[in-house]
Amino acid sequence: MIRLDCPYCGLRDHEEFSYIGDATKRRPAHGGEASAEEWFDYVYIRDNPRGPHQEIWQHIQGCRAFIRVLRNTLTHEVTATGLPRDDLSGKAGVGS
Amino acid sequence: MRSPRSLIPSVLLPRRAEQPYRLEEGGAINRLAPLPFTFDGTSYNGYQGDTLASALLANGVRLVARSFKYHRPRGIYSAGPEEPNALVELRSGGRHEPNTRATTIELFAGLEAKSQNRWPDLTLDVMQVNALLSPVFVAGFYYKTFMGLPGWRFYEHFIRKAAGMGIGTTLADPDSYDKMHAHCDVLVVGGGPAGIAAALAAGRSGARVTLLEESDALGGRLRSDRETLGGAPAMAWVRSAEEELDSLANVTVMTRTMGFGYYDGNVIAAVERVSDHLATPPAFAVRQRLWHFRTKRVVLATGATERPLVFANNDRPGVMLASAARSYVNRFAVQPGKRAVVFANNDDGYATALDLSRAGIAVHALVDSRPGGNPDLQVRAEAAGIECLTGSAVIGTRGYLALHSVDIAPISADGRSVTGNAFNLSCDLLAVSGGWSPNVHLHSHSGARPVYDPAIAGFVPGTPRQAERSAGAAAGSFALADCLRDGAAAGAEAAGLLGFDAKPIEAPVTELRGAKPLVALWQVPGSGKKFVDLQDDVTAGDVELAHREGYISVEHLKRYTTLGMGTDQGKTSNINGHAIMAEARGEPIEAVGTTTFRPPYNPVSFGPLGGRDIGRHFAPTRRSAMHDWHAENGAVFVEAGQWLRPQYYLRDGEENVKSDFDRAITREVTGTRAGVGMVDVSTLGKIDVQGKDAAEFLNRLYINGWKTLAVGRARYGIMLRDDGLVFDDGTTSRIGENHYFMTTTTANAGAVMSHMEEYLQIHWPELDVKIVSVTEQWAAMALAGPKSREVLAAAVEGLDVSNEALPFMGVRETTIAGAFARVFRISFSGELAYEINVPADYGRLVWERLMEAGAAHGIIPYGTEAMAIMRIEKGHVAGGELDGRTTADDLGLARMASSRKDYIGRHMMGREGLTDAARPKFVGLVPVDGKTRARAGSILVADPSTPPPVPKLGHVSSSAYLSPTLGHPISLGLVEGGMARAGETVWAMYPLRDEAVEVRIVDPVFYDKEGERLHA
Amino acid sequence: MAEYSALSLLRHALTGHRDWRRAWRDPEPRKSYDVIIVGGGGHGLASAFYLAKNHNVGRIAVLEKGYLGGGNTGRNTTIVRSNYMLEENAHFYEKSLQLWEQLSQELNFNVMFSQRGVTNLAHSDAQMDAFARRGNAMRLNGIDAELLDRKQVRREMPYLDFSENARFPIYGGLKQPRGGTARHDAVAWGLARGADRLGVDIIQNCEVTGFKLEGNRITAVETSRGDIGCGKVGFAVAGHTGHLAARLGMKLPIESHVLQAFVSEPLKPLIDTVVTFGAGHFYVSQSDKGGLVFGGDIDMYNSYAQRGNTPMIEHVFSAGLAMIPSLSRLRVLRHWGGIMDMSMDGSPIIGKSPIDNLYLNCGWCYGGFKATPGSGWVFAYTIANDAPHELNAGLNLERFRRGYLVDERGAGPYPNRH
Amino acid sequence: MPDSATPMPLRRSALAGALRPGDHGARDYRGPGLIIAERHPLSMVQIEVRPDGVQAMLDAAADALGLRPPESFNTSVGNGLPRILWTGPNRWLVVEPESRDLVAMLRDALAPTNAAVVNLGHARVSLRLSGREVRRVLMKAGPLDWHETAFTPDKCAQTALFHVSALIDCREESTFDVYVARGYAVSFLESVEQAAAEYGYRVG
Ligand SMILES: Cc1cc2nc3c(=O)[nH]c(=O)nc-3n(C[C@H](O)[C@H](O)[C@H](O)COP(=O)(O)OP(=O)(O)OC[C@H]3O[C@@H](n4cnc5c(N)ncnc54)[C@H](O)[C@@H]3O)c2cc1C
Ligand SMILES: NC(=O)c1ccc[n+]([C@@H]2O[C@H](COP(=O)([O-])OP(=O)(O)OC[C@H]3O[C@@H](n4cnc5c(N)ncnc54)[C@H](O)[C@@H]3O)[C@@H](O)[C@H]2O)c1
Ligand SMILES: Cc1cc2nc3c(=O)[nH]c(=O)nc-3n(C[C@H](O)[C@H](O)[C@H](O)COP(=O)(O)O)c2cc1C
Ligand SMILES: [Zn+2]
Repeated sequence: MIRLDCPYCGLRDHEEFSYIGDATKRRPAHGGEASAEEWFDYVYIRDNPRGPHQEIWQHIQGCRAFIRVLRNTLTHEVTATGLPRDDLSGKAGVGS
Repeated sequence: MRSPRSLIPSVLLPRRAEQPYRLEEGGAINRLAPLPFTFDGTSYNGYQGDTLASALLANGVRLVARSFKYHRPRGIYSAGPEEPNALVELRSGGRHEPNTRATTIELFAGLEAKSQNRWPDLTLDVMQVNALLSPVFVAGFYYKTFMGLPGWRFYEHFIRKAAGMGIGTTLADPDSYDKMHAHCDVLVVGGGPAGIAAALAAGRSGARVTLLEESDALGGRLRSDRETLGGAPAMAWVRSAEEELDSLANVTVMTRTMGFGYYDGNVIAAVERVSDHLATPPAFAVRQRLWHFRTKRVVLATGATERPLVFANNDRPGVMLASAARSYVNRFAVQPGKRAVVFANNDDGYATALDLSRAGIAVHALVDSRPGGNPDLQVRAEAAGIECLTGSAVIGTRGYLALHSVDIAPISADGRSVTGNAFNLSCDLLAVSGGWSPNVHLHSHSGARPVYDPAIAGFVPGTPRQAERSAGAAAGSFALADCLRDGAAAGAEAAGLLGFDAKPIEAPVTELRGAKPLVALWQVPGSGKKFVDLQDDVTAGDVELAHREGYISVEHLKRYTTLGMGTDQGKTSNINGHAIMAEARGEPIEAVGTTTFRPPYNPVSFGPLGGRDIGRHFAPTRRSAMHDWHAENGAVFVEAGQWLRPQYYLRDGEENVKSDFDRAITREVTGTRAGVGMVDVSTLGKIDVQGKDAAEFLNRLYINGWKTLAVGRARYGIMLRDDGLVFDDGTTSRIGENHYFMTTTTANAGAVMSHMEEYLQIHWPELDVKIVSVTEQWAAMALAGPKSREVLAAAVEGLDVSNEALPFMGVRETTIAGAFARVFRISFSGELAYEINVPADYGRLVWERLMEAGAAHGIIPYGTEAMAIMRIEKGHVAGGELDGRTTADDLGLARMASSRKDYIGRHMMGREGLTDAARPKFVGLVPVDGKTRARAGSILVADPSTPPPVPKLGHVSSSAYLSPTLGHPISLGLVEGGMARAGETVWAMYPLRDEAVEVRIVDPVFYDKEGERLHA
Repeated sequence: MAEYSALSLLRHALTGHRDWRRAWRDPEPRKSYDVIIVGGGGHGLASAFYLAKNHNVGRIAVLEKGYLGGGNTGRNTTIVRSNYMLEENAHFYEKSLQLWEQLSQELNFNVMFSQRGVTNLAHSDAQMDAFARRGNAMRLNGIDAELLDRKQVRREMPYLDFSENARFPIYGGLKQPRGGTARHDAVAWGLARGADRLGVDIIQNCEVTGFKLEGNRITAVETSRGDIGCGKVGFAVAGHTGHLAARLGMKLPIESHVLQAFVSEPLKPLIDTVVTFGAGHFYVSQSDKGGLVFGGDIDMYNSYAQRGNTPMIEHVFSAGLAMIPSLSRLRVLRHWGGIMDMSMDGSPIIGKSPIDNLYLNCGWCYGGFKATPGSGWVFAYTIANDAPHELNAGLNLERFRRGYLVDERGAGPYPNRH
Repeated sequence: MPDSATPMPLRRSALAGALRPGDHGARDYRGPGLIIAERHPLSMVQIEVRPDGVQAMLDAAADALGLRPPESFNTSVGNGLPRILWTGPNRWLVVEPESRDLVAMLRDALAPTNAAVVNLGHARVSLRLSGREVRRVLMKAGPLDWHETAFTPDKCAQTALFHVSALIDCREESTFDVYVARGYAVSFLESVEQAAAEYGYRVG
């Protein structure tokens, strides 16, 4: 069971969360004139790294907040959690 | 508690009371509680404290199984979960359990066990012929043959019959299971000396400690070895330690609980065998329980497993592990034989020989493969009259159904060759020890990799990957004193790391023995079948064959020969097999490596993993506020996700059979269209949306515009995903200045809520919008039909429901039966209709009030079937059309899209693939013959006679076997060209039923195209 | 090399099987190859086999970082079927199924392809309609399919839960009689032996770590055993495609997720077909060794670990017991995981890449074992002709940008929902 | 909603007919291990504000309710008249036995703070679980640390109990108020009863 530290609810099973995915993807601004290529990149393209990965989870069974998690995709070790806009890069732990 | 005897059917009452191999005294058994049991139909007696294995041995039963492939006679080989041979079918009927290890079954009165994988019985098992064919049935032989006619399916039939072991029942299990979630600071796995010491050290510091022990009691090897601690028998120390642990409120000791898997987040899963030691679980008790331990630190004190020596015919009944032989004499007071030979490459042999002779077993020889053996211990053995043969080995055994003698010869120092003449020594017990392998299973589960330690010729824990440390034999330290010290240190360290002040405990002094290291002996010279994996009949020869054929990686070796793939997962065999491969490759074992241990540590029943989430409770059930009314009024319910919804209502005298429910559905449609009907729509998703930017938010969510919607008005909307495909639809009403009430489809209620939360929390946090799901707050009912206004008028309190006052798409608040009600004049059925929302606790009250008010107009409740037919008649899209693959344009809804704003999906919906003219588009379909239904799921094609592959024009997405309104079947579908082909005919193909229906493409709105009824 | 047959088996028995030769050679990598296939799973080996067999390409190497078949090929629940609805998938998977039907003979290696039938259970009218649409499309494509009603399902699988107690009653099912299972390891070994006999160099313990580029061409692959020159390169690395492509600065519409599988203790024949639950995630068949082999859904989070976690494990067992209550006292023997290459529409990507001489074979999700021979067959064609075969033309990389998605489930661009 | 002046019709609980008063399951000389009681009818109102409006809202709420909503996450305050629970960032739930038009009252009181005030009074059922084995029953139900040193009075939390989203509020060492969505009420009660059967339970 991966254990995620919700900034509001504390350490909880990942089963309480729903996985949203890569947190580094920024949605092109609403009303902006982003190119088709930018939209394609946002919707379809993923770095899919083997190692530290910043990702978004929603605490769906808890406070319903979306949180950002830095997790190693190779070891499943979670080294940092924060709010969606926090930048967690650099907080990668031993596992990476 | 019922007395054991009262449980026993008279047929089981003991016929042969005496247990010829039971010692007069000693052992941790209760001689006052004899327990009758049967094996292969014969009745025996054992004692409380026995395992099935010890009880069988006490009764002189040595042949208990047949091997997997060659059906060789096999006996009891171990005294623990590592048992490769003695697998039996336990219990009967719905409680039948195949492949159960006799060595871990706690004996209970009336126990029934049968041998397996033999026919007709153990002694004359006809499949023994396989043994004759064994020269052909080598590893992987089946990959090289059975390829020709009549084909694999033919051969497979026989192979499968021969393979497998126990027989699985098809009867339902009468017992129940559940789950527990626990948290602790320190979890200690294993209740031997190391684990006990760890629990004491951590427990005394005040940390929350749990100690898990798989077997029925603490003690580990101490239950079986004649160790002393502080001058007294070691078990006395165990008992006092147990008392102290019980006295500590912060410590929990759980026996009969196996930690079977070490998962991420330092979570250990365990199974508690709550009632397996009883004939049946007591009332309200479960059979087994799954535990999740969320831990801060883990101490793995799981001990070590002794391994066999690999020599010719090392599998006969009577050959067993030395540690097992000691368990049987010391713990169970059973003689596993009368005349023994002990064969070891380490000091264990001496302790074993002494224990056996102390138990009155004639030890004919102690064979120590080490040149020179261990002189100190040899002195003691010889003092006890035991002849010690060092630098020698057992190179073969004799006997068939049971061992009757062994061949012994001197071997070279490197153990590779026989250096002198063999001689034969009679015996019925051969105790072997090839050294010990630490139980690194959970350590491996946690993601860590064990490393090879030549000192013990075994794999020991590597660098921990999680908050874990191994201790005692599990860490490769085998001397009792070391185990205690190591365990205590590990426990103290774990608590210390968590900020508890833990002091190391003083370990009691142990009896010191001049220990001498083992000398690895992986394969004993000599010819004959040398079994490495007893369960899967993998021999040293098979390992060498795998090497010859290039399956030289330990992983290929495993898969090609099935080494270590049996129910024991190679606990006794892996290391020997890998070492023999290493020798063949001429590489060191560390270079060859080992395979991965995966959960579970020992096999786990499915039951506890399912817990109570099975059968009716596989998923929770969701009911509307009017559920009971529906049930009382003949509703037949259907699952809609987790909801139960009325599908149709049967009347007295009607059965739930097609003819009757077709009548009911037609009745509900015509009743509604002609007069008035009411349907429960509480399951629709409902979301309360508030905030200064609410309108802006809706404008971004939906493809159509929302800025102009006035308070008191509702509007239909379509949502896309960012990829430009349709996500969901529904109506949203403006109920206040900055206050909206949104509805979603039943299926997408949860998804839409999360979708909106994601945009608000992540993409557009600047918007002042607050949303909350109010699906459960409101009971919702749709009142539909030309008479609906009269009914509503009669029910509402002081609200003008005239067309002027409450026009189509109008929203008003009122009370009905005194309850607050929100009335939406919207329609799914195509009739004049109102959706009425009331606080759920008033749902039934208001429903009944409306029914009462409608009685005069012959109001009829209708279910999902009638609702579906009416929406098809009206050409509304629903699940069949909103399948995640359609665009707004495919569904004829593109005109709704606003060109003057940005919205989710806008930027990708224009991609060529989504605007391709060839895309099927939404249409209505009617049978040309006016009577044959084109079923949902039919494929639309131009010419029914085209041979496959047939070009496809589209498909039928929804269909009504009969539109009571139009008097013929109708369907909705998507077809290439869409309405541009109106009037043309195509064929709806349903080859699964050999149906082909010619259908005409028509407007999807079959009913009241101008919407007069809606606006009436 | 010696043919495998009952006779040769008997002959070798007389000599104690001392004369069997290696199933495939263990060559040192050469300086360069015409085609290098990265990945020694079923797809990579099949690609090499068909390149040599159908397109007589000269020097071919398969580079495998670990042991052959140690990836998803060696971890999967071995279900083989071609019951797809969408054109792009249907014809491709049917071709693959046809190749399966002759694979043992073609390889002279028994891959134990057992056509025991595959049935997907339906638990609502809507699900029956969806299955009907798929089954009708299959039949119109000339692929076998049968729609079973509740009674027929009960006749074939009486052990399913037909009691009042079932939370989601069984309405019926869609059956493909020609579907079934195969022995996963044998597939890898048979293909390796077959390719080896055609001169393909199969090089294990050789990890590709980087690439040498000239312009838009790969001139050599860097490996743990040194650089190896290449004419063309094909990726068949499944879950590892993402980070391998990253070495070329290429990003893909793929996420790697862990999917778990389970095996029970060995039993005498109990379940003689393949059946999947429709109200939860569970599918089961019985291996020739007697173990029930079963699985469920992916764990939902990106992962390169070959281990899963308890939530999906528990779901699998409750779903399994909801479907077949009598499994309750059987025991699970082992469970493990594999790394799924989940694509953004749930269908594979097999064709050309933005790099001139690089070809992609990935995005197989939970369904690529059944594709093994077909994938190798079309991938070999694509590499040899530098153009896709019509069978894989629709499964190209460009479809995501252009909007020609192949989304069987309609789940959208969320890899963990396919 | 009509204000308290107009008499409200009788509310029908989602558990009407499902609660079987009396003792069930195993018998224990110490009496039933779990006591199950429904709390009904309740007023439940959710308050949500923008981050910038929190303090103003807390002040206004304190005035209106005579009780300041808790600022620390996953805690609850009050003797029940009313009880206020933190349920998420900038989000609270006010609960009291139904006696007045709480929604209207709060809407007026909080209007200046731009808070969203939503009536959830019928959206959830609330069970009071108490007794000797209540924490063991909760251990069967959900993944939180139910230990008396960890889940103490005036702590509240949200998680899934028996796979149903639930809000749990610890009132006393052996007393918990549990809230689940109304539609799941009966199914949830069945699960609680199954889990409690081995300890014996009383429906009061
Ligand atoms: C649990 C599970 C159940 C499944 N069930 C089914 C099923 O029932 N039916 C079905 O059809 N499909 C199923 N699948 C999917 C199927 O197993 C895969 O799609 C298929 O086996 C992929 O084969 P492959 O050859 O492409 O990949 P793999 O077999 O994974 O081979 C890829 C190989 O590439 C190697 N590699 C990776 N990186 C490098 C590198 N840098 N250098 C060299 N070598 C490298 C890997 O070591 C690996 O051996 C399942 C998968 C899993 C995990
Ligand atoms: N003579 C030798 O060479 C030799 C070798 C090894 C061990 N020993 C003796 O064995 C003892 C070792 O002490 P120890 O405490 O390290 O090991 P142990 O074998 O005494 O105790 C381990 C205990 O852990 C339990 N266990 C194992 N896996 C478990 C799991 N997953 N879940 C729950 N319980 C589990 C076992 O049932 C066992 O009771 C010492 O007395 C030592 O002298 C002697
Ligand atoms: C179809 C299939 C059947 C399997 N049957 C068994 C089995 O009978 N016994 C066993 O120990 N493992 C069995 N395994 C699992 C393997 O032992 C192993 O766990 C799997 O190949 C993954 O490799 P790994 O665990 O070494 O990572 C089976 C695997 C598959 C794919
Ligand atoms: Zn939270």
